[in-house]
Amino acid sequence: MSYTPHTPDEQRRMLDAIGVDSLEALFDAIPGRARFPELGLPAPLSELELDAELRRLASRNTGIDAGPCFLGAGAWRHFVPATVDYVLQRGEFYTAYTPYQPELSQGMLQAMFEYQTMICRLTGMEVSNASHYDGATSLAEAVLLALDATKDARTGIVMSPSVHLHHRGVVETYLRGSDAELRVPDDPTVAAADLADMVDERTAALVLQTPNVLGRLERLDGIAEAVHGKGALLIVAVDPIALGLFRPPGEFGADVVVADGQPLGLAPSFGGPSLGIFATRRAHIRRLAGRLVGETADADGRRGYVLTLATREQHIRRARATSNICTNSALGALAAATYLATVGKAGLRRIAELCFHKSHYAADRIAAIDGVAVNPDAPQAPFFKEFVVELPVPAAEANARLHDGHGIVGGFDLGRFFPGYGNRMLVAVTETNTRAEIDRLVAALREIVS
Amino acid sequence: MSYTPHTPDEQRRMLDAIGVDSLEALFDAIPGRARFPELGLPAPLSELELDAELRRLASRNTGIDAGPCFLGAGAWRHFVPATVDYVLQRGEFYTAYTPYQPELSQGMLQAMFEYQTMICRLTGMEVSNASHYDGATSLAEAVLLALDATKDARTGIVMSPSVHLHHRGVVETYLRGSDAELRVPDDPTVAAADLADMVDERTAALVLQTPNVLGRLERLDGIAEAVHGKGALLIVAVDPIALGLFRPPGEFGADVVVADGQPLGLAPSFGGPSLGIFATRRAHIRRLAGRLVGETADADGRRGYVLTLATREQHIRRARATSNICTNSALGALAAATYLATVGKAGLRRIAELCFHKSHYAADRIAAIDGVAVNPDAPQAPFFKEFVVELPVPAAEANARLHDGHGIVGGFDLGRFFPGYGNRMLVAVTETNTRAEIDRLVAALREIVS
Amino acid sequence: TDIPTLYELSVPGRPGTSLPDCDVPPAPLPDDLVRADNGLPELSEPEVVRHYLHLSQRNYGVDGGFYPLGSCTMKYNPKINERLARLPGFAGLHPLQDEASAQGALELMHRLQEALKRIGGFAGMTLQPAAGAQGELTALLMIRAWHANRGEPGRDVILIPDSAHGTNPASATMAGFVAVEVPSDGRGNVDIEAVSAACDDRLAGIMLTNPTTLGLFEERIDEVAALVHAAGGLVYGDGANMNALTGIARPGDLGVDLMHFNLHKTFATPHGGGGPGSGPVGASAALAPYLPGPVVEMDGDGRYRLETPARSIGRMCAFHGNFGMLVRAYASIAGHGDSGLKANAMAAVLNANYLRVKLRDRYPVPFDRTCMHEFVCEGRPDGTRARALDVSKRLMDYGFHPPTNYFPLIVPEALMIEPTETETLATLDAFVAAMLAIADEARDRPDLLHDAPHTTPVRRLDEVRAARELRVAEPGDPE
Amino acid sequence: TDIPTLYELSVPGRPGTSLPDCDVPPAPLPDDLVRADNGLPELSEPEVVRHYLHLSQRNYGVDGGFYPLGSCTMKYNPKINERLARLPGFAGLHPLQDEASAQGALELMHRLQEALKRIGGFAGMTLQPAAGAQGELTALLMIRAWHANRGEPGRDVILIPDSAHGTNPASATMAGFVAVEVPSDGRGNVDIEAVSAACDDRLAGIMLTNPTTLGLFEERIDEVAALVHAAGGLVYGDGANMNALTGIARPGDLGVDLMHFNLHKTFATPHGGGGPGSGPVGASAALAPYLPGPVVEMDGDGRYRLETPARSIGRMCAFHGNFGMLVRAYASIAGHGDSGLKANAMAAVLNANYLRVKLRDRYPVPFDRTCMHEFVCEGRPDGTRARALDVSKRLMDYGFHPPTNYFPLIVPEALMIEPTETETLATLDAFVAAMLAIADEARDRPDLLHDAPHTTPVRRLDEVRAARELRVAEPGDPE
Repeated sequence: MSYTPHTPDEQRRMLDAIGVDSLEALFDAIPGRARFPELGLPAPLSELELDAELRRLASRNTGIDAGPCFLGAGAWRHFVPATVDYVLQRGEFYTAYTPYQPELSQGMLQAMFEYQTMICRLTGMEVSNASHYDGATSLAEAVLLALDATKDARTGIVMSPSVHLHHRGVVETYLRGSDAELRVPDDPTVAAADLADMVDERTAALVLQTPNVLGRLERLDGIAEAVHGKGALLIVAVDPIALGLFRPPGEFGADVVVADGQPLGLAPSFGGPSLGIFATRRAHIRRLAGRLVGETADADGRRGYVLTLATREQHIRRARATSNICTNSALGALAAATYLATVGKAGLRRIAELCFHKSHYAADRIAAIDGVAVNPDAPQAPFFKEFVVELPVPAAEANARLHDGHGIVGGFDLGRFFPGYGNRMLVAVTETNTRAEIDRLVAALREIVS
Repeated sequence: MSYTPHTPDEQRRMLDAIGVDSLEALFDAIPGRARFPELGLPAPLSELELDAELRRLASRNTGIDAGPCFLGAGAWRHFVPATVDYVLQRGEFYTAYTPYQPELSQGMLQAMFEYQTMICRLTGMEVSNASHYDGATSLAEAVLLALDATKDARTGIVMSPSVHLHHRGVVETYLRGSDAELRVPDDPTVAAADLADMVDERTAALVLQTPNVLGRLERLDGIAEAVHGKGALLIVAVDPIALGLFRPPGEFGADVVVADGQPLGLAPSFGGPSLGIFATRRAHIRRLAGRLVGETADADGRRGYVLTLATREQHIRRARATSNICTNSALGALAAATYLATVGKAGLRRIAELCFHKSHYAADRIAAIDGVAVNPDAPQAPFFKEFVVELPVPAAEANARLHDGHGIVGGFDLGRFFPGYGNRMLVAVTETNTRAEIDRLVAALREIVS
Repeated sequence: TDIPTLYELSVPGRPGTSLPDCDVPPAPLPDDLVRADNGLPELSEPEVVRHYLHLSQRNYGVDGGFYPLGSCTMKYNPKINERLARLPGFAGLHPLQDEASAQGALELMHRLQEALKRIGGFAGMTLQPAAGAQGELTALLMIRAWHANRGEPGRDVILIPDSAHGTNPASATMAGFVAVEVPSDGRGNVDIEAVSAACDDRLAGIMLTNPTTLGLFEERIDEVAALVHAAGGLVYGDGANMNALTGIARPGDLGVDLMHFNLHKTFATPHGGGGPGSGPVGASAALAPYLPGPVVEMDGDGRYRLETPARSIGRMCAFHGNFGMLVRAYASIAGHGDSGLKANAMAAVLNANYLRVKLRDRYPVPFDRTCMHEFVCEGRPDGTRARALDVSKRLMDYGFHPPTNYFPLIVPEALMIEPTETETLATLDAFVAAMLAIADEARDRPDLLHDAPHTTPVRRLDEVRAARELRVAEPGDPE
Repeated sequence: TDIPTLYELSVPGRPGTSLPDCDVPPAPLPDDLVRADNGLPELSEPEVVRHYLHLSQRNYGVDGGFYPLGSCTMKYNPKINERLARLPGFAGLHPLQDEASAQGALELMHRLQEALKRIGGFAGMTLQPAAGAQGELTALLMIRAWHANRGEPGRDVILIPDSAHGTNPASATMAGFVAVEVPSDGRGNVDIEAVSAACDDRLAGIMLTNPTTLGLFEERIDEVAALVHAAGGLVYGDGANMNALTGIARPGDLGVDLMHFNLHKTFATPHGGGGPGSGPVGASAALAPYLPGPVVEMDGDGRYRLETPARSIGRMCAFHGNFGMLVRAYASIAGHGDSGLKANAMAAVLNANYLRVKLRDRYPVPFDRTCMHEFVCEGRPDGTRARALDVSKRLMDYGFHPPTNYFPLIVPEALMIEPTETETLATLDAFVAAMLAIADEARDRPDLLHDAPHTTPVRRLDEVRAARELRVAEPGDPE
């Protein structure tokens, strides 16, 4: 498979114009000992062979469309309107670079401007950037923003233990270059208000997630006031689907709202590429990491869009940039924008309602199984889309039996995240799960625990 | 699922502008007894449900990509470059109508002009239309053209018995409206020269197919001269892949060349939509059925393309049109054009060579099985891509065992076409079949007949 | 600027697609049959992609804007349908596979047959015709066979209203009939006296488009059907305009014996720049045995099989019809159901009437009554000398595709306008504004119309020159 | 004319996507948490499709034309790769599934790891970084951890040439280092004296882009690596320009300890209008234990599993990296093999040198020696007062995307031109002709440049106003 177009004759004419004898001569500057190595890669495949080979590899994976699936924990099966991929496959979009030349990039720039607007409305915030890599890196950048915004020697970050563990891990990695200190209590059921009490005058930010990694909706009333009272910021990670129905963190005074955008029209794709959503207050706009699109006018006064506040960014400010981010997830943001525009106001609300009702139906039915408990630590707390099931057997064993005996992909084994949670699984139910699928799961669990 | 956009308020404003009270009132002209029937269709599905339902139906079909496949007989598994579907999915192409307004349709018109050019070069002819429905209807229109071109009371059509039986069937149907008479000898192995001898002064055309329905390449030398000597036309149906490597009917004096274009980048899709290729001599251009694109210039002298010779067509000439065809297979022609442009001169030749060599390898190996004969009626005749395998058991039985025991889709049961051929199958081998697949087939056949 | 053709871009020896090495020993080629040059161009894949992207940028589809091309029903083509038709279990299915390995496809076809029967009010249905015109031919050959079977092979006259599509008379000729034109009356209906006069023992049938190509419901349908049936003829319905009637009225209930559907009009399968379409034909119980084969039947045990009807006229295309289009149409119907199909027809009729009343003061509407899904006005605003073609070309400068021009033939300077149900009020209002602005221009600056379009990649093209020079392929001899 | 925004198109109450009925009994909602309005727009699906089609028509991608944006490597994105990445077995895979049900994906990742190791000359590889800049940060955190683990946490200086991408110093800062700039010498290499002077016990390492952003092979790579290593530092390679070196030289053989690849540059995964990319990092045997986790390991029995390296710096993103991009990059590498990758690099370098010699008489090339895959010239032809920005904007009128402007910073009025290997000679010649025509215009009609572009949907945009007004969302309060 090759896409280089030159004929031998053309190659000769070009070498003559350059004034060298051979292609090899173009590389004389390279130390001879290292020049033209054997790489030892497998023989090249034609398109026909490549197609067959990758189909073979793909067929060895069981995708989430293969049967009932109740696995979530940071990536979910959601409805993706066909419009999304139609837009993504437009070559004008996906084969373009970052819109440095706005006159040739108005399409992507306007799409990003509209994305920013929709994210602002959805989160209740004032400014959205044009994307981060994923929810975890959005969160890490939010923490760095908070450290920057509260420079008066604040180095503490208080984080809820029910923030997604992988997202916490990325924050930890990103903080390796600083002297900041991450404080996370052990008990994943700790209340938000108790976390707010941990905020002190050395704390730069409190980080919460709602719905949290156990599916629980946190109540945010009064939290921002308490955190702000200590001079710190409130960072809230959310599930963007929940924002179709539930009050956004912006209403509760959050300073930064982050999310993983995968539920908004992106395939799970073994975890990536995803989309990092990042929204904040206007006060922090010059601390924002990543691209930002602004509206302006052209020489004739016509409306147009450009990348703006580039002075924050690495290609201008270099070592003093707000972040090193360059390539982000523009196409993921385009997917999310197309998704949000397609499902619209009523659609996202409806999808959130379906997730809510179906997950509650599933929780109720599972709770009725003898020996099984649902949300054992907080049976009355509101939850969304995901809930904890405590079994009399290890979750890993239950999952294996669900898969092998019933063709069901079970919930996430919480023992992978929390010590002592080996008998607990996080069950995710979305608008894509039918009642019949849920009933199959319930019947299978009943059989497994009996 | 609904794509109507009106809000109740908009609907009201529109009704007011029209001056009626209700939507129902717009239909007062319809006899009351028949107005607003209950159709009794199933309840409507949302996109999410529709997707699940059609995936379920699709999963009950075993496609040709599911395993080794040696089924052809008029539709084949061939390599389709990914460029083809990329072009087909451009909304500017597939959501357009027939290019009646050329200023807004230059893209499709130029693509069709280029298609016509490539078909002319490939077939060795002078004029190609912009498509028919499929190979069978192309052939039927070719026969009608011949009847029209030889009006001096000629009503006879001599057709080779080794023309695809379904294509012959469509010709028979199309001739139901005329007094033409189709003469087809019984023996599918009859030589082309003997068929030419059947042409007399009442004959409008001789119809041959090469490679024929048994895979054999017909030798066309001298045929056109003999047919023309009797005042009739020579119509030749071809496999367009074969034209990548073999001399085209145009070189042998054919008057019309037709083909089914499915091998040129179209999915088999359970038989349709396909593409009817139709090329002829300039002398017959005013008898041509279907759309024809011509080059011209605009008011400023710039090159452009239009539909031309519309005076042949039904929307102008009505009852005296050359055909009733209107909608044809423009998108299929676009697929074929993209395919031909992508594989190009060397590529189509290479694909044809691979089909040739692999089918001969398969034939040789199968012929070496005890009790099995390959091309029993003409073991020395040249063939392309397909060949006849005579088994000691019924082909249907062998196919069932190939499928159930070996996961192989076997060849076409020729007993469905020819009486007495129940033990014969037509095996198709294309560039998509690997040697390993062929060897699997050979081993399986050996087991079945032993 | 010009887009170079594939052959102008071609460079001898340009490496193109990579293909697999030959993994078997080569067989000797029959040298006398091998050609030296197959005549195809030589381009790299990136050049091919750019070429077609550039061409697409010079093409206007309904995804790009309003396309009120009357009688063509340019409604939105749902993106989900494209995805469904490409599922490997559909697109990868071979037409000659064992029925056992294609039960899902056969079930889909069976469901579509049943749905179309219910929508049209018919007893039998074939999905085989590849387009509307082929559906017409199918039905006419069935009419022919029916009369022949009843011992009346001499019935050779088909009545066709003067407002009919050209395919109607062309199909009648292909089916061996004599097409006899019937005038329209002052309300745009078929002239009942003329029909009556033609009702003799040569009458084979009548082809009725309802709604007519004027966009009007044929008000005398009951009388016409009664006359024709009484005379021993059959009533054929041209279903091109069924988008106005889905869930509103069933042609089978109105005396229609046979009718084709255009799936690419009524059920939103894409037009593809000129096809592929699909033209299923429905038939009354009496005519059903004549349908082309195969059709899909369901056995008692729920298994589906292909079967040819008892008195079938034969086969209309190589396999089972344009299955890919059947998938899309089935998806549309399954997504809409009774209520959705009815709502579609109502919204289409609402949109058309809205445009009619907004435009009729400047663009005269000759048969001005409540229209169905489309209407025909005269494209010479306010009695100016502007022509329908000028108005159409000028519309392009406003970003709209023109309506159908000069059809039906019975309206001078006809503009046939069909907005379809998927267009918004905002789009309709923008179109009205453009049409009214053009009417002003026709009065004040007629040159603007005459020289239009001004903003398209090419200006008005010389069709006479094209027909005279007949450059229908690039120069360069065939091998 | 303006394209209305989604909110301008939105109509209250417009029906949008249909969704399933709720098939379970509804649960009581926590009313105090429910919002009244989620603030999204209301459009019909056809409106959405048209909107994005219209927007796409205002966007220039490499599928639409030549895009010589230096350092960004805008080569052809193979269409087959898009299809492969969308296979249900890849796109539909959940990142937390049992490894047993994802063996094909893990095998693909393992093969890609191995291939990248061979291409770069490294002992270890992580596929996790989501982009090149994240790859830089990854490597710098590894350097930090390595020094700390060796008991030298005080090494806090990273040397960075003045020609480097801005991501280099920004990443250094994020990783907690002090970025110290090193000048370039008269041949465009790093100034060896300056490096030598900085080699002290605060030295953590150097970040080298090779070929440099001048498109030149760093001729003193061996000396630099020797100096840095002798001083206890590490050599980090910025792989942004690896498209010149695949199959030509392995950075690991040239003393590079760590390097990121840009799969979206070197291995033809699409840029997506600004991402997603993918920035795998290769490491020498000494550094490999510090790679972020998880990486894919193969067990003795041929099964693949995810594992975190012993001294891993931790996790760089939520799951296993941008898997969809890994599929595409793997497909590119598998399709090319040794010979193809080498041929790519050679053709890319051939194309760049061809443009260099064709343009240098009018556009001065400051470090004029044989370049690699790109070169930098001054965008002020013949010493006119034209600016690089003017030349760039004027190029748009000729149908070309401009080169990179004003980078690297060490060349005045820099135009950084990278043609890539997939462009034809005909395209290069057309680009040269445009550049030479613009040079003439700069002399004869400077206003043409200054007012350019003239043919784009918008003219030159006011970036100062954008930064002053900061309209970064449509007006309308958040709920």
